[in-house]
Amino acid sequence: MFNFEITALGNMFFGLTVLVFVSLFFVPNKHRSVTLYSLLFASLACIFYASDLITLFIGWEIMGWSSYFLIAKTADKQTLQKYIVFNIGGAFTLLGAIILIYGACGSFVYSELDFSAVPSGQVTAITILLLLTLFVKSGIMPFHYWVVDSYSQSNDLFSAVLSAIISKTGVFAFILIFFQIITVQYLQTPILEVVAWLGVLTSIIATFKAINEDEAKRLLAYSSIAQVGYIVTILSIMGSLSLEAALYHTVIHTFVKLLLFINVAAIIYVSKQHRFSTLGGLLYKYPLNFILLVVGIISLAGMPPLGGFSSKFLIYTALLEEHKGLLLAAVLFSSASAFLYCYKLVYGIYLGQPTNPKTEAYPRIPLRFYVPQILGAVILITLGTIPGVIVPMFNGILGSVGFEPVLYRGVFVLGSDFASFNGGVVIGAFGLIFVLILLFFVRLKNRSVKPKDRLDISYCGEVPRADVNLHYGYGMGRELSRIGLIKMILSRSSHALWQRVSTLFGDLSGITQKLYTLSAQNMGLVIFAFFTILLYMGVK
Amino acid sequence: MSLKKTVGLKTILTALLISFMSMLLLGVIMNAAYTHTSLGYDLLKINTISTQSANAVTSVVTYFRGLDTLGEVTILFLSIFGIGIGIERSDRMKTILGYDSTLLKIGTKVLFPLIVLFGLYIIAHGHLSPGGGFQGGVIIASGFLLMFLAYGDSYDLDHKVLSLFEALSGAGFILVGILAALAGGAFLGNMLPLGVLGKLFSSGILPIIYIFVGLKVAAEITVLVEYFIRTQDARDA
Amino acid sequence: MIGVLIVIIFTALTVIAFWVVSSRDLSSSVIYFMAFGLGSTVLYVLFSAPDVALTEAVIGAGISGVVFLVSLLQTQTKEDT
Amino acid sequence: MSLVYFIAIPILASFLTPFYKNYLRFVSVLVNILLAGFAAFFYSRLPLNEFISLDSPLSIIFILDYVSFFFVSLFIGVMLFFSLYSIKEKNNTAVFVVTNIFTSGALGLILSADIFNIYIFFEIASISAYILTGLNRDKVAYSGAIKYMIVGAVASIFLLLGIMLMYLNLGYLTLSSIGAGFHTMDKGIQYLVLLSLFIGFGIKTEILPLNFWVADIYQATPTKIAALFSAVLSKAYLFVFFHILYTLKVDAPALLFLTAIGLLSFAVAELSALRSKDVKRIFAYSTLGQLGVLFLALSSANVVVVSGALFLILVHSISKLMLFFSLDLVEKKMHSTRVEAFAGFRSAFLFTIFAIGFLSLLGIPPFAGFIAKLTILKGFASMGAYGIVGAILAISLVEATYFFRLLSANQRSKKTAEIKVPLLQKIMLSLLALAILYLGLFPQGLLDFCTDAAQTLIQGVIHV
Amino acid sequence: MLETLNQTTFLHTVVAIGSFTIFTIGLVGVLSKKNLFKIFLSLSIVESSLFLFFIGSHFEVGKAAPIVADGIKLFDGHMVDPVPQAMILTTIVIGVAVLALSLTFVVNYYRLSGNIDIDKMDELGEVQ
Repeated sequence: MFNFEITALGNMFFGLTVLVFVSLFFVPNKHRSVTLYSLLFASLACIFYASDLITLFIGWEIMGWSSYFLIAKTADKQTLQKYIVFNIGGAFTLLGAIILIYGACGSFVYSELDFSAVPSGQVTAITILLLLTLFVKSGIMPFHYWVVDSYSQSNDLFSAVLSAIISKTGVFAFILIFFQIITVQYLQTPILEVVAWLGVLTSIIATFKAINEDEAKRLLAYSSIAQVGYIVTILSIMGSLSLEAALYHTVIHTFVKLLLFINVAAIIYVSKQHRFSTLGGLLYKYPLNFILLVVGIISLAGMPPLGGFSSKFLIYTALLEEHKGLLLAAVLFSSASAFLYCYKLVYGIYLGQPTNPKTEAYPRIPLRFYVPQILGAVILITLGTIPGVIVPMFNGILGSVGFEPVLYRGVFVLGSDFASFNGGVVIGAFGLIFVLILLFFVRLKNRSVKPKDRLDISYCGEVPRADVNLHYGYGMGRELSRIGLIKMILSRSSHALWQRVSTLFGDLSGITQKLYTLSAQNMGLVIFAFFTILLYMGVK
Repeated sequence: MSLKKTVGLKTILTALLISFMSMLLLGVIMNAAYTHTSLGYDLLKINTISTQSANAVTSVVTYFRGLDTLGEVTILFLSIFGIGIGIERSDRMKTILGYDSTLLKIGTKVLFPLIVLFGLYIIAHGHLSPGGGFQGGVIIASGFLLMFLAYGDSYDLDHKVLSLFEALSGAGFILVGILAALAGGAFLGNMLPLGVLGKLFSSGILPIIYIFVGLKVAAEITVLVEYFIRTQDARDA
Repeated sequence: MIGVLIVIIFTALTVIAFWVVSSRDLSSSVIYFMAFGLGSTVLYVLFSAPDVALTEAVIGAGISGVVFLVSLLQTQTKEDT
Repeated sequence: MSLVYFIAIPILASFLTPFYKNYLRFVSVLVNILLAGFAAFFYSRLPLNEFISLDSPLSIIFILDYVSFFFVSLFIGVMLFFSLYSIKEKNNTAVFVVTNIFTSGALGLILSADIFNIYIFFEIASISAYILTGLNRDKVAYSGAIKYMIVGAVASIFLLLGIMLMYLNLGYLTLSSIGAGFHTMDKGIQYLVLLSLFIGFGIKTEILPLNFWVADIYQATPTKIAALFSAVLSKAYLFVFFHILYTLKVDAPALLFLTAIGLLSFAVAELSALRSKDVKRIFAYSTLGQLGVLFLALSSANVVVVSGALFLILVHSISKLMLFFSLDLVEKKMHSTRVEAFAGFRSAFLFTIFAIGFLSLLGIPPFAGFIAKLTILKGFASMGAYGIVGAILAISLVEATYFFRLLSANQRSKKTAEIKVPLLQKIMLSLLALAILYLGLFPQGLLDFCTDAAQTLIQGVIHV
Repeated sequence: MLETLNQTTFLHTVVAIGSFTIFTIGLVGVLSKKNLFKIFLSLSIVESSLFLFFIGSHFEVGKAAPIVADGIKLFDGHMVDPVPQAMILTTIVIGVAVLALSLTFVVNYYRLSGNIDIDKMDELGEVQ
């Protein structure tokens, strides 16, 4: 029943998992649940190295319920209920698809699955079921209902695991099943178009929701929905460059989210505050944390010198090569506006005026918090300078999935023959400019007047009082909602939709439940009525 | 309207439903021809050879379908035991249905042995004349009922003897079956000599089984009647 | 001859059954029930099934009737709603 | 060594109760161990036809083939577990006499191949169930017992009607001769006999329109007995119904109708559990749902699906034993089985047992429930019945909702009482949990046995 | 006319119709009467009607009881089939056993709850 096989695709995802788990091992964690974490790790290994659909499903389910029990240590009842209903629902659609595949091709093992003789109606059914599973796992709208609460309410360490690795299992399954098993020629293109647009829409909506968010972890949750939205969009293009772009972005996103979540976790660990409105001005207290966060922000927004830019660059070139102009415009719009919530994250925690006076009393951040962050920062910087280094690994995966490899021109250069850039040159130029500006500010710094205390800022006649909240920047998203389109996005939420579904089931259960409290006599009446009806139908 | 109050709409509806159902049932049953070949006639043919019992029904009940009777006796034991669980063995049980008229006392003193004798006769002649263990046992029990009615609280049953009696006869029934199986035949098979049809000591194992059954039924129905007549309060959990 | 007897007894049993079900006073419906037992014993004899007749007489009319009567006594319920 | 010892030994043990009034617990354990010995003895001699008393075609026949051996060993195992589990029970030891007879009734239902004999064992099992329902001796227990008796009486009326019409028009009682001659009867009578048997057994196998009384009975009876009801009683009736159905070689539209009924009862049972506030009733609804699935799978006449159903029967019995016995421990401490009480207890051990039970019932890997569900779905897929596959998965999603709501209720609410699980109970419950895990990881041995059993079930009783 | 009354087929129709009318009366009693005693009474009536039907439809004019007494020497065709009688004998005793058990339950229930009406039995269900 359990049979495994080492594949290039499996190696890459498993490598990411090992890196994340090992680095997170150092972070101090109140809920020491070794069994559940090892179960989760085993199930992830089981998913990535499965060689038949049943083993994949077993790993998928065990991951589902082991993370349920991990989240259940801190999350409240509604979140848990949302989490488990969606994840078990996703797992059951996956099981449904597996059973359909078994019905069509008569076996579960990947190598024996041949879709040539399968009627197209059945393939579409399989695709839709699998897409449902992947939408739930990667949090594509409207199935993201559970994502934000679960990520933000689970304990800080586990939300990093959730966002870095577990959301990637959806991507892995997408590549494995649509690229390797069903292969492109049997898939209907209109479905993929819908998937692409759903991905982009999700990222746009999630980005604006993130900007409007006041809590740090919820902001990061929305941002991971948006980033995975990009991956799903670029994957549905089904080209070799787009696959490489998706893989690249997966790697980048894993380490960005690892870095950001642990960074925020460190701040929460020392300040016990979640919301931007109660944080702020921690730059001078935790400078190293600030620098690491900036590295994370730059790659999250996809700005040039760091790794984020290389994956965004690949995504744009892939979209251009496939002539998806409109899609490219949408992706550009959403990743540009992504910068807003990146800045909000930096501003909310480190810049601006410290809101509560106790910032001085915050303890030092334990060194063990820095292990995953430094790992993330190092990888992001190396991928910024030598982006081509992991292209041969991706070409290995492309080959195993049956695509011809992408052009590889040395370690520094990344991109296809259509457009490419040289990582070394870019980081050199940006590095030079950065050093110049830094020198200029250092010169200015020793001539500037040091402020006596928190309130020593007077600006065009305003003299701040102690009770005024000077950290005005935390409410950055407020004025956005004045714009018509964004106001409509922010106000509507999937809560209403899913609430109606659950009340429907509740009322239905109310009715059927009354049946089960019949008196013995009415029960006798039901039995005899049922007998008479069947007798009449039979005798007629 | 008055009709609804006296008979009730629900009763009318149920009456209509059930009569429609019975009409359908009758329709189906009536136009089917009953079969003539059946298990019964085959058993009748071999009854004399295998059991030598004059009463074919008894030979079916105790021999050919002996297991049904075992099941039957278990059911009786089970329901009496179930009743016993429900009622506390408290000693201040008062007889509810007692008449202390001397005429009844004297009459019962005369009648009681006759009834018990008649019951025993019915049990013993199970394989010769109609009736058998069940009927005889209940007749004996009705004798005891008469004693309860006549003597009320003063007539006291010795429960130890009664339950011992019941246990032994039940166990005897099964042990006879097991002995038959050990002696090579099937469970409750007939390993004793069959004797001559019509004699008291004929048809091997049948009378023994019916005697065991009769005694057990007698003991149980007596206990049943005593539970009902004597119990005053149900035990509250 | 036997056919006429059976028809008469069956009609009598039907009427007794109706009384058992419809009579308001419980103890009288139990008495009707015993009568019903007696009637069916006679019928069994007519159907040349003596064993069943004896059983029905002793158990159907006998013990069931006693058990019903005594339960009515123990619960002092008279009227049927 | 005759097959009847399965029936005779427990009954003999209960007849001799006056001799060992206060050692009933140990006697019951001894009896069950003896029965387990018999089962092991007969395992090598499968399949086995045995004639009780005399002249073969005329007397009662007992049949022990693969499928009845499966059920016999399942029931003996459950009863052995029950008697061992409550060996320390000081008060109320009279229950062991009734459970002994309950065992012989259930085993009789499985082994007997004679329609009237099946009716006798039907009555034995039902009457012991009535008594077990009224065991608490309070207002609720008695009202549950009365309801159970009225509905049970209706069921036996239908069964009697079916048997009488069969004897009137066919003249034979043994299943094999009935199976052979059934289609020679007049069409109308065939339909009527099938219908009355279906209603008679349908009430007891708790199928949709006939199972509205079940939740009350589970609520009225003591929790440990409810485990027996759901693990043994309803499975025995289910087996007997399909044993007779396949012997009478029922045609396809009837089986299709049964499949539809099974699916409907699965859906309605799971739906009504959503809003229930009493954990015992929720477990009752879940049993009704699983019986719906079993009914659905057994009536498909496809060997793979039926073998999956047999596997599910075993897994469901084990999981329900675990759940009801742990609920019994909770009820002893919290004095109520409502959801609030269930949310208030603290015991890591019990929580894991509940979690394992729920996960296996939902058919979630790595527990044995998954293998059963997978085999059933694989069978339906190879039959091309994708509608049923979709329906089963959708409804088990509803099932997942209320099971996990119970889990999260316990995990995230304020704890009011700590439960210390005694050592014996702890060992036995973890034995069950290990069994489920083991079956989930290495199911192959049992699955092959289930396939042979499925073949013998579908082919019915062959004319000997 | 008297002759036709003695035919077996006529007898079987009389038995069938007669017993099923009693069956209907008893069943209506079970399903509509509110008093628990009345329900169990009608239940016994229903069972007795089934037994009457079964034994009645096995009887044929001119057939004797399956017992070898002074008159008849041999077990042969012109005896009534003994198996239904054996079955009914057992089911009557089962009927009385079940009846006795149910009556004790009703009595105990009445003593504990003071209610004898089936519709007022509200101890079970979701409500409390």
